[in-house]
Amino acid sequence: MDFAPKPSVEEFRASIRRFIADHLTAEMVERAHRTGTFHDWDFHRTLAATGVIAEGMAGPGRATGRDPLELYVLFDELGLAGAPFYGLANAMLVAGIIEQIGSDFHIREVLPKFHSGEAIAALGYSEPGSGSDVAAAATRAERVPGHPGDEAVWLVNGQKMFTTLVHEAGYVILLTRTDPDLPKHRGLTMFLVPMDLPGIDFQAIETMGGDRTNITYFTDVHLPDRWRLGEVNGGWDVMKVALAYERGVFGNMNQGVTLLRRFAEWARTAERSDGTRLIDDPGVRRRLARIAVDNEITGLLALRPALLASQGRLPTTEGSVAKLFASEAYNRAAEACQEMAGTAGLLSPVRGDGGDWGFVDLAARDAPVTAIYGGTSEIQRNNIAEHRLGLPRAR
Amino acid sequence: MDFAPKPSVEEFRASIRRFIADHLTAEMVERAHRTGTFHDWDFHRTLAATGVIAEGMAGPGRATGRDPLELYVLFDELGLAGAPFYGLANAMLVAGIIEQIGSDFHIREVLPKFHSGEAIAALGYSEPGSGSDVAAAATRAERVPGHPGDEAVWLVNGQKMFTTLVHEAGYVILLTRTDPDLPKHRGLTMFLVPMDLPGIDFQAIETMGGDRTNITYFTDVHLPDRWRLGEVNGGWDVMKVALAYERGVFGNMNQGVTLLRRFAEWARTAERSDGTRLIDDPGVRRRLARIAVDNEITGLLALRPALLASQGRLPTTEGSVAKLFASEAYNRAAEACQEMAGTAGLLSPVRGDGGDWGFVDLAARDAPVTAIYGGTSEIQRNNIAEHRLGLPRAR
Amino acid sequence: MDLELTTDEKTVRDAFARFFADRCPVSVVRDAEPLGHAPALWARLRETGAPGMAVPDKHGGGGATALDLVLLMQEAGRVLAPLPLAEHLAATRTLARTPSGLAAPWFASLVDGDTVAAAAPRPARDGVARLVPGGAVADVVVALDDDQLVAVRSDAPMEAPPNHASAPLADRDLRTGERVVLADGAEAAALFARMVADWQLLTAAALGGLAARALEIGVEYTLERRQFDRPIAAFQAVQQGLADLVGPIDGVTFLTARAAWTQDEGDQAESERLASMAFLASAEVARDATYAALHYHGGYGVTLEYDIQLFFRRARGWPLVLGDPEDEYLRLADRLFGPVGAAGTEVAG
Amino acid sequence: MDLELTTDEKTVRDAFARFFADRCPVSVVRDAEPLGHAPALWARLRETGAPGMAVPDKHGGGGATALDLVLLMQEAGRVLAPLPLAEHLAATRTLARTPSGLAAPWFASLVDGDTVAAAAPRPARDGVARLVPGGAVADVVVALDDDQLVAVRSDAPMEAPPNHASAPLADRDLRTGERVVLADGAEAAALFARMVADWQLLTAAALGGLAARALEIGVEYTLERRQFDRPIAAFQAVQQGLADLVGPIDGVTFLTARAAWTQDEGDQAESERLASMAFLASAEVARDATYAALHYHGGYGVTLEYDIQLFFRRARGWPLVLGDPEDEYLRLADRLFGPVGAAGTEVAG
Repeated sequence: MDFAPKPSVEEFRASIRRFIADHLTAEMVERAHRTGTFHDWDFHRTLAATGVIAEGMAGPGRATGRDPLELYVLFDELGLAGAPFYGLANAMLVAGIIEQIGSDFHIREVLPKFHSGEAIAALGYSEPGSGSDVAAAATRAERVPGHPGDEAVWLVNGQKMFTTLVHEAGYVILLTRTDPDLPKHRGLTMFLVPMDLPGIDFQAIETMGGDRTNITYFTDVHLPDRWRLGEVNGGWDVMKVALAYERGVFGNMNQGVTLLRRFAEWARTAERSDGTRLIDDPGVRRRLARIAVDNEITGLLALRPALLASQGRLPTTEGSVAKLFASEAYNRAAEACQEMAGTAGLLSPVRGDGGDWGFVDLAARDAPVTAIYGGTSEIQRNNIAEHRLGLPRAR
Repeated sequence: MDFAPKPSVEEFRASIRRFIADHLTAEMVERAHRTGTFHDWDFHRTLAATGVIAEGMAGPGRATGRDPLELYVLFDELGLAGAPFYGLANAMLVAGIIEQIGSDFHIREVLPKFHSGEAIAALGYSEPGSGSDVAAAATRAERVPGHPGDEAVWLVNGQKMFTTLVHEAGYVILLTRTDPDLPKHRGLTMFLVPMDLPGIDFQAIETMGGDRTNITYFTDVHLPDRWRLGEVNGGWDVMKVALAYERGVFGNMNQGVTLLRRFAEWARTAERSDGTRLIDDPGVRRRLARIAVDNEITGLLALRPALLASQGRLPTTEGSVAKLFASEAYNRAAEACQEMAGTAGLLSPVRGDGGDWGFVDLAARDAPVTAIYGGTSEIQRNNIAEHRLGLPRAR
Repeated sequence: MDLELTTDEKTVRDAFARFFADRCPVSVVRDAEPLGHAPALWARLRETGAPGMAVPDKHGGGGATALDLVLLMQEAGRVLAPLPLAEHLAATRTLARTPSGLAAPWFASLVDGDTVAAAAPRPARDGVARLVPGGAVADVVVALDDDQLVAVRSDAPMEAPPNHASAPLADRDLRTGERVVLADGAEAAALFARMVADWQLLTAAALGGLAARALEIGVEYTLERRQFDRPIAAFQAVQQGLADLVGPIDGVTFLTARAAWTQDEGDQAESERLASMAFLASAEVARDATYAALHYHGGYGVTLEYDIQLFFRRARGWPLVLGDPEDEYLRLADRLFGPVGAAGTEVAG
Repeated sequence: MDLELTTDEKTVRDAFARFFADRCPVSVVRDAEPLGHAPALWARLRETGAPGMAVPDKHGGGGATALDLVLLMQEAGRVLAPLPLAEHLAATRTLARTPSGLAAPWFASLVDGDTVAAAAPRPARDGVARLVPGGAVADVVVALDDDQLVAVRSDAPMEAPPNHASAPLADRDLRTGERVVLADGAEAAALFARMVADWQLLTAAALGGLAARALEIGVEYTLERRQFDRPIAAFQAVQQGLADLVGPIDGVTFLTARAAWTQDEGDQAESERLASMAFLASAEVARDATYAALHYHGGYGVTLEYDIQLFFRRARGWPLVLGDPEDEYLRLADRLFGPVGAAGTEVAG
């Protein structure tokens, strides 16, 4: 075992920190929180200009590209700095999928837009009727009868839920049902859909944690076949690729670190009713130390899938293990911080004043969603039980 | 709502306390812990002589008898005093079953022995292959061909697990399979089996908490039909009666009360390494207060089924709700006490020295079984989910 | 001994249940955000006499038992009624306990509900009661100012700092406005402790109602929401999580009622101890029940469109105005084991 | 950066895994109860050189890295090896850090394993080290006696008070017997802290191995045990309970290794901080994993016939010899945030 940071990765980390120091402004962070849109075009395009999206991720299917560990560090640092990075994560994810299974057309026409930061994408997997059960997608894509020899055209009808950033996106990657008669996982087809096609509409959905997401409606959208990703009825294979990218690399699981840091800093100045400092209260100290232990473990578990990928291996359940632990620990930490802060922990960030108080309230509002998005804790436990512990499938 | 204790119940409680003060000796308690046999013939017979078993429990099917609330108090007080009461609980349970569905023969020949304290019974429900799934009992009872007109005789073969007190019992109440071709719950028949029949053997099983239980073997036991309880293949109906008695009345769910009382008493004299008293440590105080809250809730929840029965109503899921909360809370309390006690909490009771130290170790060993016996916490949650919350059956 | 409501108690509960069902659909709660106060609902409530319930008949009030008040608060909690009700009831009950409170010029107006009062559950510092629940909308604040228990009438700010529960919190200056001293010294401390216990009791009841309703919402949603070709309520993991909430919710319901009953029976010390316990346990189960119910909503749970997030935020916001619950556990320990350094007493509980 | 064992490390681990598989079946653990010491197993272990591993080569020891010691202890923990191994290793490592320890007449015998040592993880009081783990069987005890770190050779009592873990605990008088002063004053305190951190690290490793094995036992049992016509491992409630243990077990494995690696890299302060964390987290997951695995055994879990109760008791008994874990959290807080009253420092972790 070796816990020495890889010099190349640390060098990259230093460059990311410099980039953040140079380009991320307090105003960008504030605007993201105020609007709930965790994407900033200026920041995104400046970052894309460094080539980080174009370089992509090295891996078994791709000799060149960034070390997955560096990408993990990228998102970790962006997260710790509070930078709006959702657009970056989606762009890199969809660029990766296109590289791996896109057509020449996609690679020629679309990929450069992601690489340059000109466009970002939204993810159209979930539907009102299918959240955890993504493969139950019901959004219909039917082949429109046409002249033989013409490019096939699909008629798309349906709704996608939790299409975060669709209101900023140039494209949405769309899981559709093309054959309802085939078994659930076999009748799906994936498309890359330009948002400027007629018939696409969306509506904002606000959340308790302040994030904006959207519901997106597809009504008689005529979609030329060239926008298809992968095989007809091979959509689940594309999903698997997408999930493999998503799990463990393109995220930020160490939210507890920022929370602890800010809380401990605040607790050094905050007074209890008897005039003593919060940080000197044994009950507070004990709870903070416990959060620190959880953070240490989260950090190591979250590193593992990236490290495996960096070694050219395929992470399997390691992402689930990390995500389950991280989100449950973050919920424990948010709850403890809210209780320790007492009345102060109730005060919400005042949007627009540029101040940064309210981090406890924000964490308490934000934590629950981490145990839901990207697969609920129950789904992660099922996955671990079945694929790590070898227990029989129990649905 | 009315939280005033019923005068008749409090009068009975006072009489039980007097009885305990007069008849329960330290040596009886010590012997029970030393042997793991929580039954003492002297204590049992003296208690039976007060008429408490013969009086039985008043209820919908029985106009006379003790208020179920008084019986709840009886077991509560016996539990708080550390009296060995398992034999009493079993005797009252089986006496109740006999009264309700026994034949004239049972009522004439057997019932008086339970009433007088001459005999106690063991419960033969669980088997090596059926614990939570009691209805899967495989112990076979087959009708032996005989002369027409003679009393039928059953040939019994099988094993029963967790037959606590079988080594002291005159009878074992035995759930058998009489028709393997009928659906699981329909092919069962209950018997009352005299322990002196040839072919019955048992073997002690020791437990981590110090309780002795047994496995009981039935090998070609010839059992005359007069020992049958209820209808042939009607054994599950008898089980339901038995479980109704068991749940909530004949138990002691308030083990946390004794634990807290003893711990707080000890913590007033115990010193921490810095010479301060354990009871003055804020971390200890906070945890003890939390146990006190759980105890208060346990007490109210545990009272409810007895109170319902006392009002002539039939408790349904109330016993499950109480048992689940009580056993989980007791486990939390035992864990907290063991941690608070530090090294002292590791020391086991030294059997035979009459001293009473080791209560923390004992609680830590004993607590886990409370979340298992009488239906695991998972079984209780299933029951509550299905019958209280109206959720679909999920097995 | 009876753990069920009497016919009379059921009548009280049903009346308030009907009132809130009619007058406080969730749209009222939403419309009242962010201030967390619905004056129209309060006006309706005045018609029922509820604002004066906590004051004895002989002083013009409804003369309600503590148990009646608990029944009222449980129903208010179930619908998240955006009113400073626990605060008003605790404050008026306290005023009615002192001659100077009864003599206050606005006492009758408080009983009538024309004027709103708020009990500050934490002692003031330097003459300011911080983040008083109800303080943003109350005309009168009852608070402990150093060694005096005071009632101060001044202009309600009618705005609150944005907060987790969308509750009408505000700092209130106790040294400007019309100040009535209710008690001094040890008497003030005792009356304050009693007021805090009343507030804890009423808040516990509201949290118990909130938790019970959150569990119902969780059950309803999981029965209706289908994933993997069945209602998610059919998954054992979901069932067991929901089943775990029943005991604590039933338990706090009984415990809160017992605390109230004990006050009605006149055992003040015991009632204060039980109120503290009921408060702590109710806050925990409200926290856990709303977390679980929200979680089982999946992604929908955190959207503002669904009601469960309203419950989630109030489950935390209502009790935390008293501060860190660990501090309350320590105060409870003082009641149970005597203060730090005290000689042994029998363990209560 | 690599979270997997190198080939060399795998060789070390596999060698010890084989040793314990061959030499320490569960019958050895059972036969060693109640004292919790298996001299024959110790004799076999001497043949591997393990007792001297913690001592540098130049002093005649095996010169193992801290990580090697962790690998040894993980395997020892998996089989519940009834030996005072963590205590002996921590004690000998400490002796080798001081000239007087190296000069002790029995130093070579300790390295050889002919003589057994035990590190007392809590400071002595009035010259007596209380309930020293391994103290019932150790010839030499290393302990902090007021302001001196001492090694004392005296007769091992060879009996222990009956205890939860069937561990060879005993009080040891530090002022009779052959006493070697290893260090005084601040140096003694620093060396003692280092010894405690070593003991925590090694105990964390043992607890991590114990927890991992307990989870395996739980998985094996639930796959085999059938109820309601299926293995109980097919019930989602059981599955989710088992799945919850994986993250904490993997996590403490990494954290313990990182603490060891950090010591090997020479960052002592950081390594002590990580050892404390690894110790606390391992104790918790060992507690939770053994509770769950025992619970899923149903009634069999608490019978002495099944092995899981052996794991359950040691999961609690091994770490609790250090005392209340909340006190250790407070000491950890001192490392993280500075002592109470200290001015601000950057939060580590």
